[in-house]
Amino acid sequence: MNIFLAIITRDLLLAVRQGGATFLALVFFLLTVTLFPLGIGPEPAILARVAPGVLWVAALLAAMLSLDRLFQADFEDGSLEQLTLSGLPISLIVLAKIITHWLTTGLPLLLAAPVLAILLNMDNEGFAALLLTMLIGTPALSLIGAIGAALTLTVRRGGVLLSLLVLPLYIPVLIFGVSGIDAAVHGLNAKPHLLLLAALTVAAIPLCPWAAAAAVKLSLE
Amino acid sequence: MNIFLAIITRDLLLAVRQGGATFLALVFFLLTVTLFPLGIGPEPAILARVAPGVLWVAALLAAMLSLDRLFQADFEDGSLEQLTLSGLPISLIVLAKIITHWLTTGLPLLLAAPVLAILLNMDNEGFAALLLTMLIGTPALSLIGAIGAALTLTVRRGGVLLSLLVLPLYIPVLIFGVSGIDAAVHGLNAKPHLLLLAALTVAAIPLCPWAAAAAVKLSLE
Amino acid sequence: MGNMEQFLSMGGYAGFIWPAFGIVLIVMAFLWIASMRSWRKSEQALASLRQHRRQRGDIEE
Amino acid sequence: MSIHYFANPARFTRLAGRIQPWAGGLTAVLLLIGLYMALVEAPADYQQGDTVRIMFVHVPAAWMAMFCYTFLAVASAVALIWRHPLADLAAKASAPIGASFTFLALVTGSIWGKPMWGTWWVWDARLTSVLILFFLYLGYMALWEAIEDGQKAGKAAAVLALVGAVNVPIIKFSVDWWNTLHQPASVLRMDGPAIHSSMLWPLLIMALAFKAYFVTLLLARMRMELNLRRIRAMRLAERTS
Amino acid sequence: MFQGRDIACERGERRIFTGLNFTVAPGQALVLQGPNGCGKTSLIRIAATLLKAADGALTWNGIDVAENPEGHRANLHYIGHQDAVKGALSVRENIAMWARIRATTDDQTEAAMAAFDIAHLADTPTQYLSAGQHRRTALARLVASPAKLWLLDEPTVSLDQAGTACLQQAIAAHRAKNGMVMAATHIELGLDDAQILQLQPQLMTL
Amino acid sequence: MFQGRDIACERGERRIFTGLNFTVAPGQALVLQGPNGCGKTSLIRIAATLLKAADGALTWNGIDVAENPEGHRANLHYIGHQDAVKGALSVRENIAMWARIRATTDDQTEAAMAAFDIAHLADTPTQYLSAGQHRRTALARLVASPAKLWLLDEPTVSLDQAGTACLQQAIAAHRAKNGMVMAATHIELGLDDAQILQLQPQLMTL
Ligand code: HEM
Ligand SMILES: Nc1ncnc2c1ncn2[C@@H]1O[C@H](COP(=O)(O)OP(=O)(O)OP(=O)(O)O)[C@@H](O)[C@H]1O
Ligand SMILES: Nc1ncnc2c1ncn2[C@@H]1O[C@H](COP(=O)(O)OP(=O)(O)OP(=O)(O)O)[C@@H](O)[C@H]1O
Ligand SMILES: [Mg+2]
Ligand SMILES: [Mg+2]
Repeated sequence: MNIFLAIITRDLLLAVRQGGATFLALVFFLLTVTLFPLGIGPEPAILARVAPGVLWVAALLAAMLSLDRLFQADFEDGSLEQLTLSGLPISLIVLAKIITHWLTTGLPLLLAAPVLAILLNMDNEGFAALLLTMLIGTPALSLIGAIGAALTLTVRRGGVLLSLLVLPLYIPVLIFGVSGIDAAVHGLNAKPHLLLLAALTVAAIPLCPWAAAAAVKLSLE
Repeated sequence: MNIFLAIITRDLLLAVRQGGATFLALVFFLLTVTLFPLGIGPEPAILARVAPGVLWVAALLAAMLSLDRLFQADFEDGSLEQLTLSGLPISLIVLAKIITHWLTTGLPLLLAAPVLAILLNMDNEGFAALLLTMLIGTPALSLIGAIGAALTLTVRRGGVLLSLLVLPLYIPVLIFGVSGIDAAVHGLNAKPHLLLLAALTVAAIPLCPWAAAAAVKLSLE
Repeated sequence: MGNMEQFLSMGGYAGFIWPAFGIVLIVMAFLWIASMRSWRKSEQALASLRQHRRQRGDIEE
Repeated sequence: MSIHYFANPARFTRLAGRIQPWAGGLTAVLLLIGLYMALVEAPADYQQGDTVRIMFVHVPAAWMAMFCYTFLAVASAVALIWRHPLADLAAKASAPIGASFTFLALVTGSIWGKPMWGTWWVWDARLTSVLILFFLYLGYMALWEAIEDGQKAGKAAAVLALVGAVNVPIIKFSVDWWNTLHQPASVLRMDGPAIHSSMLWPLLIMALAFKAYFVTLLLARMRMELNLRRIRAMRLAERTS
Repeated sequence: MFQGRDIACERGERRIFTGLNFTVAPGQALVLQGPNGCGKTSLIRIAATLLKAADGALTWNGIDVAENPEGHRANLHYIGHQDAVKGALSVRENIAMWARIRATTDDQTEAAMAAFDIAHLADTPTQYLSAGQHRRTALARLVASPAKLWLLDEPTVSLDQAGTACLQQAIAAHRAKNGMVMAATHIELGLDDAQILQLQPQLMTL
Repeated sequence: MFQGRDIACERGERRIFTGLNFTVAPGQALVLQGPNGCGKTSLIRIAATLLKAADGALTWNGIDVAENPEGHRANLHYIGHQDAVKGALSVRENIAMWARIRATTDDQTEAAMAAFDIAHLADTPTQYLSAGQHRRTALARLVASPAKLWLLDEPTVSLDQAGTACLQQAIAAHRAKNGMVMAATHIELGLDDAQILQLQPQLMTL
């Protein structure tokens, strides 16, 4: 447990030191969302209509882009093999890193989403659902993403391959996330969507660290 | 001139060997475009309305993501400093790399765009304009992006910082690109938009390699 | 002759049906040929490598 | 017979050598019969006209797209859990075949869609999940390509295949869910007319032809991969010693 | 007592060596020598369980390491080609961080910096260090948290004579406390009565 | 003749050294020695114009290098800590590629591989090489395309004795053809009558 916490503290410290990773993932989210009104024109009705989708797609991309930080830096400078020699099972090391990833990526996105929703003129009814789906869904993004990040570790410049592996796996999160918000916007019951999303996240908690650990072990050989 | 061509051949060879970079930038473009209908729903009319914007935003993101390949790998393994010692001025080395980047990224995006336009149900009138704006605009993406890639060279995991630097600079390309297509779709004259876009690209050709070279020189110190 | 034309026109949908069948056959044929060719090439390469080694008197695998 | 019975590559090669010509011949014969029945014998549909003939390639291709992924996932599981040395190769060999069939299902479906729905593509649940399946195949093959060391690549790809296999039903389910919420139930009705026996036969024969095609190519590609693996080991040893 | 029996190693589908035996007793040092490419790094990584042996077994006091790999890992320090030093953190932070991750109760960070003569750099971010200073920071981990077995892969790379002397002293102190050392090197390490394991190039196909 | 006069170096807002003079005549070798962090790497990178000197001037046959830096760069080979070797390319491809990029008319790739005894690895992707084999591939660049001045920063890292001997021979042959060598090292390089430049740690704040 001590080691587990030590790893999380270390990763948070590094995130803060290395040019504020937190701040930057957020900025990518912000920028992508801002590009949309520029791309599709400023009509409020259309923006409101596409807002939940754009927000979730941008969140997906921001989370995915920050994934390559997850193991790569530690892998390249030899820290990852040192971590596996700490005596903690690799799946727990992976879990610690997933938690840091969520704290530095998912959480800021969650906090920024309402502001961007206002910019996109989203219906007021959707705000609670937006926050809830993001709260439940973003951990799944970090969990699933860890598998892709681990698989592409030994691949030089794996960033784009990472997206090919991870984005298809993200699609259920996207769909349940958006449909939860849409249901709320249209005055329908959002609960079934939220429950499905929660089921997804809960199922990912034991499965993903295990699969990612297998992939990490491979790339250290 | 010999050295210039030698660098381009080398980079193309590496692109082919290293897991088909070409193929992957393309796939990212395809995937992002696919995410949108999943996010904003399948209604053909709405999709057609947002198609030019979505295509250009996705192209922007795909080009930007492949930027970190531009100098980073060569920087990390010491090849970049060896290249600068080849006796060719650094700005020409940068230009060679920009050309390779366009050949492996811009060109494939250009070729894939019409297929995706069909998926997004874009109006038939827009296809010619789509191809033209992409042909004129994507070189500008590679040129401008090189500056960002060079500036973030010494930044560990600079990917997100890169997007923060580059995306704002991409906005004019996005706006002129989309408005060219929109004009064509609505039966208006697309020519002024295309000319503005071309002016942008032409202006970037001498400026960007020079600025990027200065940044590269800095990061080697 | 008219029969043939009628067959080829596919009730006015020739522009859809023939491309559909065409692309299926093309893709399947392409993959078939590519697979068979690379398999044969690999057999030859292995055989020549083995012979080369036998000539040098190496122990096989 | 133990699970490792066929692990002996020599035994596999012998067996494959015996089956492969038969499977190849069967493919050719079935395909010829199937095409004749599909294009000539089968009647045009009273509603869809001659376009219904596209069904005879579209539906078998769609079936094969799903079958190949199942095969790939099972082979990957066998490779990871029992470390069966041929399972890796079977999974790798089946991926391009599956990807091709998926591509064909998409293209023939699109071509069919234009006359039937008046558009090449709609974001219908079934169409969307096939498109995503296509991406899963691409990712699987790209991962094999990207990792140089064959053994590592095999294991990494197997992990991905299994994760993908868990995800396929979830995608299917979620896309269905998503679609029912947005899609105005107008254009799309896949349940269509009940199938006549005059249409069932060509369909079944084409489906069998595709299966035989799969078996033939699978065997050829597995033998190729096996050869390449041996060649690489021999070359590397030669160079470095 | 750390032993390897009949170890074989495969890399890239080739056998690098087979039938290798070694023993490191408490207080002992084992030096691996041999030409480039003979498998020194591979053997050290096998001993650290970072690489799987194609054959053979490692035992720790007679018990197979495979039974409790995590326990074995917690018993050892591995210094490889890569320094595992973060440029954004200072020398002290780097060393202390690894001590914490190894669940060290008695943190020896200051002593470690003194042992490798980098105390004056304690607050310098490691990205500003020269190659040798960087290497010393990595080596300081050995002293900062205790471990019974040290696995060192060419530890003197980039070190000057003073740095090599620091390392020799650290090794001597470790062995005096019944520690074990396994080191691969091309140059003379100057260890007292170390056993030498000479690896031969013996590539074979499978 | 390559000269540096009154060179000063600043890194991270600190002076590393000042007033440094050196001369390398054709056929001569200059060996830089000194403890970790004294500025050997920095000096070599200044000589390669990869780093700007805070003060002083470099001259090539009496002409200031700053007047035509590209020409100077084309005259030299620099081997640093990083090997500039691509894992996806084979040994031969790597060496030939650099020869082409240096606009070599008379490509000596095969001779270079022979000189460093890696001809048997010619078609192996370099990602499968051991540390020493990797280093030899980097060093082979020196022979594959001619350059008057060799700048070597700890060139023997990871090399075994045979590899070091290859390098010594290559340097001797280079000097016999009136080539110049500047090398930083911690171990004895065994060069005939090399000048030695001993750098002292003289850190100062600005
Ligand atoms: C790109 C577009 C299309 C895709 C990706 C696609 C995909 C599929 C798939 C995956 C199946 C197999 C489903 C199963 O057996 O569970 C299927 C079957 C079928 N498709 Fe398509 N399809 C497309 C377009 C069309 C069109 C335009 C039509 C006709 C209007 C059509 C008619 C059928 C029929 C009749 C079946 C057989 C249904 C059954 O066995 O229950 N498809 N398609
Ligand atoms: N990742 C790898 N994949 C395939 N082969 C490898 C890999 N790493 C090393 N090898 C090969 O394994 C052999 C042993 O490598 P190893 O790194 O253990 O040698 P070493 O004794 O440490 O050599 P050096 O003195 O050069 O560091 C070499 O022939 C090398 O080519
Ligand atoms: N990028 C940098 N920024 C700031 N300071 C640096 C940087 N690189 C090196 N230094 C400092 O400059 C000094 C000289 O470093 P240099 O790498 O030239 O030493 P060196 O003689 O090569 O040492 P070594 O033998 O350890 O390789 C060191 O004190 C180091 O801390
Ligand atoms: Mg080694
Ligand atoms: Mg140095």
